[in-house]
Amino acid sequence: MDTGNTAWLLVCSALVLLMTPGLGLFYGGLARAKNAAATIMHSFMTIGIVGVVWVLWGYSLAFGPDVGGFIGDLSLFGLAGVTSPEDQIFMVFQGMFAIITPALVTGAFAERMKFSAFVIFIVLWVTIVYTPVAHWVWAEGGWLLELGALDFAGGTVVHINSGVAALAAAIIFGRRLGYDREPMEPHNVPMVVLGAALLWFGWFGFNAGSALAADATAVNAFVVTNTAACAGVLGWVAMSWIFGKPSVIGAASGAVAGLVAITPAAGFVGAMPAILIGLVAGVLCFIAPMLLGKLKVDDSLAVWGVHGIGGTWGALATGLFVGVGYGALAEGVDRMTQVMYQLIGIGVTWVWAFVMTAIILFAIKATIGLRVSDAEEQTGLDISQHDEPAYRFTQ
Amino acid sequence: MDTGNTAWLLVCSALVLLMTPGLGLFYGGLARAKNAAATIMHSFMTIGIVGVVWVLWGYSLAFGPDVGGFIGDLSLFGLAGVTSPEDQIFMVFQGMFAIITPALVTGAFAERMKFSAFVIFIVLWVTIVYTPVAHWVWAEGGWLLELGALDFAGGTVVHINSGVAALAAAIIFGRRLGYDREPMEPHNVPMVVLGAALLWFGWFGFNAGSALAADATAVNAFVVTNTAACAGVLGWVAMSWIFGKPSVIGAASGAVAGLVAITPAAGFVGAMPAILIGLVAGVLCFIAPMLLGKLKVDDSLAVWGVHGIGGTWGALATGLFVGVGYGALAEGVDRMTQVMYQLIGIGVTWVWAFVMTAIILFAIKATIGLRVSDAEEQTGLDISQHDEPAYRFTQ
Amino acid sequence: MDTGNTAWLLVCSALVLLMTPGLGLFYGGLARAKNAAATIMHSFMTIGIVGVVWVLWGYSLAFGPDVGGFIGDLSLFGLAGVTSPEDQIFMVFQGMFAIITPALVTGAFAERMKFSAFVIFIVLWVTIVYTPVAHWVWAEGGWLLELGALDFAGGTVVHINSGVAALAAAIIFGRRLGYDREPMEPHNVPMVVLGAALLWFGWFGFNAGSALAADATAVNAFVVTNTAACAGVLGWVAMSWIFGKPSVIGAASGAVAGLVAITPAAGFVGAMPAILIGLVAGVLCFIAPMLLGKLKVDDSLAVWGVHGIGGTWGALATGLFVGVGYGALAEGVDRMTQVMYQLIGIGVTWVWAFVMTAIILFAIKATIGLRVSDAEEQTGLDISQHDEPAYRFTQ
Amino acid sequence: MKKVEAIIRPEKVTVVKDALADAGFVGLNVVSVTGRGAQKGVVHTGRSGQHVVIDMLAKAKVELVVRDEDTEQVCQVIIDTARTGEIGDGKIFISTVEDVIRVRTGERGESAI
Amino acid sequence: MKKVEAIIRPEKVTVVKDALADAGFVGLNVVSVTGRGAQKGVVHTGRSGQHVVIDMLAKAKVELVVRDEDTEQVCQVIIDTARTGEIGDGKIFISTVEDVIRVRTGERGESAI
Amino acid sequence: MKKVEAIIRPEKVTVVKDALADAGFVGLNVVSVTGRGAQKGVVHTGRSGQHVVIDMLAKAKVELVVRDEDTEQVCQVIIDTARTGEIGDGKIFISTVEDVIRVRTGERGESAI
Ligand SMILES: Nc1ncnc2c1ncn2[C@@H]1O[C@H](COP(=O)(O)OP(=O)(O)O)[C@@H](O)[C@H]1O
Ligand SMILES: Nc1ncnc2c1ncn2[C@@H]1O[C@H](COP(=O)(O)OP(=O)(O)O)[C@@H](O)[C@H]1O
Ligand SMILES: Nc1ncnc2c1ncn2[C@@H]1O[C@H](COP(=O)(O)OP(=O)(O)O)[C@@H](O)[C@H]1O
Repeated sequence: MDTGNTAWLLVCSALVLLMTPGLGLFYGGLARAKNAAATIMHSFMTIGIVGVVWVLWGYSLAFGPDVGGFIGDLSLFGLAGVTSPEDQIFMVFQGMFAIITPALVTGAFAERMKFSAFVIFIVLWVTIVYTPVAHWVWAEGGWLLELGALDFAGGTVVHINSGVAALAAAIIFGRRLGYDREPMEPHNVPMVVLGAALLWFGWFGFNAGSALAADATAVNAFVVTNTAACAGVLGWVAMSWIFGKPSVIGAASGAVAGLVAITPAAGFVGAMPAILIGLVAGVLCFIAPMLLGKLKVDDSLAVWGVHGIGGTWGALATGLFVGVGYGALAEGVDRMTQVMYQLIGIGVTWVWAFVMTAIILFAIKATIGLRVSDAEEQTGLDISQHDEPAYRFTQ
Repeated sequence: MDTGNTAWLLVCSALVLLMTPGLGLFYGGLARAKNAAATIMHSFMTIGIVGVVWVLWGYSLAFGPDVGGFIGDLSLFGLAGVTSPEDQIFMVFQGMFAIITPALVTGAFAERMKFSAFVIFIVLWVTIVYTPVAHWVWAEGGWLLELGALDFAGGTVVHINSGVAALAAAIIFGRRLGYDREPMEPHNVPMVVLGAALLWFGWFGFNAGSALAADATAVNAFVVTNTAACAGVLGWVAMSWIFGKPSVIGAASGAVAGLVAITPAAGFVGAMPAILIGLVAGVLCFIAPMLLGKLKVDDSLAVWGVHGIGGTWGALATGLFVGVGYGALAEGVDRMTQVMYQLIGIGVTWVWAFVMTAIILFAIKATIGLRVSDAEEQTGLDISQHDEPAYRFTQ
Repeated sequence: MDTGNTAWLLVCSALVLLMTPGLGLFYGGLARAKNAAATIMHSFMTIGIVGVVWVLWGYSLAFGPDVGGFIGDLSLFGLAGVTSPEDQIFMVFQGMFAIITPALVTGAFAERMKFSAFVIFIVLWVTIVYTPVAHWVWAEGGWLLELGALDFAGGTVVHINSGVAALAAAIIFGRRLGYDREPMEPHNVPMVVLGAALLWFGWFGFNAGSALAADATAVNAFVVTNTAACAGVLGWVAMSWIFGKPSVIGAASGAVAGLVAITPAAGFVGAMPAILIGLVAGVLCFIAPMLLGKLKVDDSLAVWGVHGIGGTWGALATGLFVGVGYGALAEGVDRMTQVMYQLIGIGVTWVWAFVMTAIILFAIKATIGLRVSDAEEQTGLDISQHDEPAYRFTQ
Repeated sequence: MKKVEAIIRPEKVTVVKDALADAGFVGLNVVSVTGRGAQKGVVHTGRSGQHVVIDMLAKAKVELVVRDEDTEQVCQVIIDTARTGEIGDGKIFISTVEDVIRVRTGERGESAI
Repeated sequence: MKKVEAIIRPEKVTVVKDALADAGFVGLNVVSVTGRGAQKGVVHTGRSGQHVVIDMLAKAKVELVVRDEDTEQVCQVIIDTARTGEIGDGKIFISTVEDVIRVRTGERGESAI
Repeated sequence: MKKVEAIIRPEKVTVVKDALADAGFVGLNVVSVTGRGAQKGVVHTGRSGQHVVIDMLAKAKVELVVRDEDTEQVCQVIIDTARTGEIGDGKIFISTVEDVIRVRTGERGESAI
């Protein structure tokens, strides 16, 4: 095995792992102080849970021998037969994607979910919702791959999937107490920016690592990833400025929006389209949550707006711009057809993520329940769920 | 020199360097606000001190030409003759290990040590306690290496060594004022989680880098490191849940426990044993500090419980599971013998670390003294030692 | 293209990118709480702005076909023709340097600059001030390169350039309200240390990456970078101890000072000179801001003291120590001549940075103005410029 | 005029302040305090194993100055909204304020409230 | 002796305390509070789209105990320095303090102020 | 009933509150304040070189309401435990409280303390 590629993929895996605590800080800073620790816990705990689930059955379901183009079988349970370094690297790299995707969803029900319900949700969601989509898009024989839909680093699998799941969750959970009456402003702006910075840093591994080698495609993915992130910052900050004052949270959110949108396109477009993709993402992801707000749907940390809409825009843009500046349309596929393929991928993922997530949540709601009591919610999840206030400055 | 291996080891060295500030944040968040800056300073200052000591005489003592299997000579003083890139990389990579080990110890006397005494302690400890053990285990001719004791990435050298030193320190320093009367709860949970995340991220360099090449062993080490960390999270959180509520600090601590335990085994076991090693570590490292608490020994930040006990379990587990899923027992060594070798390594390190640390601390106590005055301790070390409160939110 | 080198340079680019948010946290922690978010925004926004400017025209001006040894032409506008992976990597790696340099300047006018003016300043400064100097020193045909001045990783281009620009800014902006009357102490020490740690971590990419390959020079650069940083910590802490108490902020600042000073020398000296370079930097950069303070010039976050003076010392030291322990004087160049070349590089950069920055700032001052109103300054920039207090702990 | 100082559970601040506004008492201040009372606090086990009784708990102090005749009503509103019946509900302290000045206008006395 | 409690805009604390010192009133305390008053607060749009009225704004409470005869002057100094004329300038409350003790010396009464 | 407000050094809070509990005065509140007094503060050199006098220092305000007859004892306990003899020990202010209500029960007067 080539040492350069090995070094590269191991580093990328480490970078993607770092994204999830980064996400925890990003979300934690956006939450109110009384829920800060609990919100971070959602991300951190997801690492622990999915990290184990993945090596036990998750990897096998996603990348085990194909069953009807729909899912893998269980023959790789417990990594049986996953012994070659190549397989192991691919397994652990993919595992990091499986970890962050459910963690992204947690932003939708932040500040009101019962911890026990959360644990069950993560196990079910990654198993039932995530692994099939990962199989469709990336596994040999996966039907979306066969179809010809392009998703370089996870626009559908990771972002649309989590973003739409977040929409379902926001609707099913209902609004936080005091929504539209009390301020629910981010409690720690530096923490939000730090989280966004770690996400950006890790995203190089996420996108450039998806080339699965230290090659020209990795280099291009790296360049467009950074460019789109920068453009996303400009887009969101500009919007916030138009609607009020240039927002710091907006700069951080815009970077994430740009990164989300470039994810499926990173291996297929050059830097100029990347600027456009990022800019538009910054604008769309600023508007989307406001519209959702008008419908009084409480997607606490704007997961649908950023990942659902940003991911959808990115998947579409991949079809629109593939080959511009880098890459090329597949043999004998014209742009219209490609865009069609992209729309199919988008549509199917939307429906799948929404329906399956709803089923899981209703099941949990019917059994142990999803939300904490009103008193617990008012006290804050840090104390009520974990007995650990995030901060104790006077002691 | 192979560019892939060079790139890999340089990156790993950078990752391990990052672990020490990460540790500072982990410890700093666990401390009370009035000692937060001082606690972080312990880790950061250790980087500065050991970083210089290492290039001057530390590396030579640890890896210079062997003297009786016990220690290196001073012929490499000031890196004399350490000119080849291979030697330089190995030197700097090892230097990062020498930096974090004494930093780990500082958690035992947090919130009450005099800064001047701290500086002297670090210089003496890394020179007298650390370099010999590093020599025994990793240097050509080191007697534990010759014996056949396995320690892939530092279970004995780093974790048992620092953890047991911490035990000695906790006993000799005595309890913090108000121990058992005042709450001494972590003052900043997000900071603790951030610290744990940086430790986890850096640990990939620590363990996978210890393969000293971007090869199959590095890949395996990477996989089991991540798996054990995840299992550690589950183990500790489960325990905290049984004894109360699922703890966020516990999730962070559990990750560290799992990482500690897998350290000596990372190159010798597969993913399934890694889950077991991590889970058990999470449980043991939760219980150990409570027992120590019963004895009213104040190991402020539970260094002995996590690194001493976790490291001991890991070293033992290495013997128990070597060859399961990865690696193999050495030619003509049966498992019993291997376990015996491991126990010898463990036992010797325990005695060495405890006795030598005690001698150093008593010497300092007898001369300039170890603890700050009661008034200084009540005021907090940030103000009394550094004239810098960690936070000034109203200014 | 060699996979090892590709992996290495991509990782280094990611590391350097991470430095700028790290700088934001470093600066943000040094600022007062009411300006924390705005100060971090300066760094984060700079990433967004320069990231786009660079791919559009910045790279072309700096590294496009040489025009009279002074600047590049615009033939690479929009990365036209920058298609080979080699070119793309170099472009993105250099882009990260272009991002952090103006971000460094922002520390000089922290806590009082109008955000709109800030945005314009960044665009102008990176275009007019940065790209030419980068061309002189690093581009084929650049006159300082031709001359023979040595600057391994950016002592002149990045540090003297930003540090002297900071001096001009501090003078032109004038003092903050209440300077010399109110305390303006760092509001968050852990954040400062975290920022310094991320800078240190990223600096490995900055310096070792400047070898542009994973080779012996990269290894040496890595070793001396770490050594100088450690020595810088010792130098500054010692000084703060002599003048009062050992400072935690001082440890963090000392690390940065050491890193700044070793930057131009990293490929030309060994570890022993590195200790000296770092130690002296720690001392000089402690004294310099105090002297500036005596002149009542308010360089808010000591940018001139650390980067201007530290960078100057480093550039000079490069001439003094080149070849000691590593590297060698160029064919037929004796040390005096080399020192002379270094002084020319230093002098020219000082004049250029000071004059050009002054012109830009006066232009902005004459048009939209530089400073916020007194009321806005008293309220703090977080609220007055961004409507986002950095912290909301009681909500 | 009277100053009403109510020490209540932090999580009750929102309901109390909203109820007061509905009752026509808009002006008020809230200060975060740590308090000790009959509610002896909870036993914690620190991560390093020690058991401690945390006797100081986070409370909020709601302060407002009102006309003498409004005092009773204000107290009633607070009691109705802040009570849980559990130990730790807190206390209300009533004292006299001699004069009130509105900084903006310099008005004094009741009209300045 | 009187206790003067002034609730003012946080950004005014520095000028107020300096003016008080110049007028010879050195001893004082400042507490950060969140306050609600006629100034009905600002409307914010949260990142997740909802619009909210933030009615509690950050204020600072400056407290000092002074001799009866100094009360008027102290209030005047505060009004002069803290006023902006905009709603939200705050209030001053004056009440009686029966006794003051200087912890260090045990002195009582006015001499302890 | 009297309200005793003691401004003391933050590091003294623990000893003071424990001593009060031992003396039978359990109920109390602590607020963190920044205070200025004869203790003129310390000179700092900022990292960017300027020298400043920090006149506002962190203090803690311990507040408790007690029966009139207990006032002296409470003050004595505070003085004994909070005094260092150095400037900056702080002050105790005593004022009258007209009524106390226990939110939980609605009890009034001394029995509610
Ligand atoms: N004598 C007192 N003076 C000042 N504050 C008090 C006093 N007694 C109680 N408090 C405050 O009231 C809070 C609740 O009192 P506690 O006795 O615990 O509950 P309850 O009032 O329901 O009996 C305490 O946490 C403290 O903040
Ligand atoms: N009745 C009151 N009791 C206590 N504090 C009050 C009262 N009314 C106002 N305040 C305080 O004064 C501040 C300013 O009052 P506000 O009515 O907004 O402005 P103005 O005093 O200029 O009319 C409020 O934020 C609140 O902190
Ligand atoms: N007139 C006053 N009103 C309110 N608080 C005061 C007053 N004078 C002093 N204080 C508080 O008491 C603290 C200590 O007072 P100081 O004069 O410094 O020490 P000492 O009381 O020992 O002379 C001050 O920091 C301030 O918080």
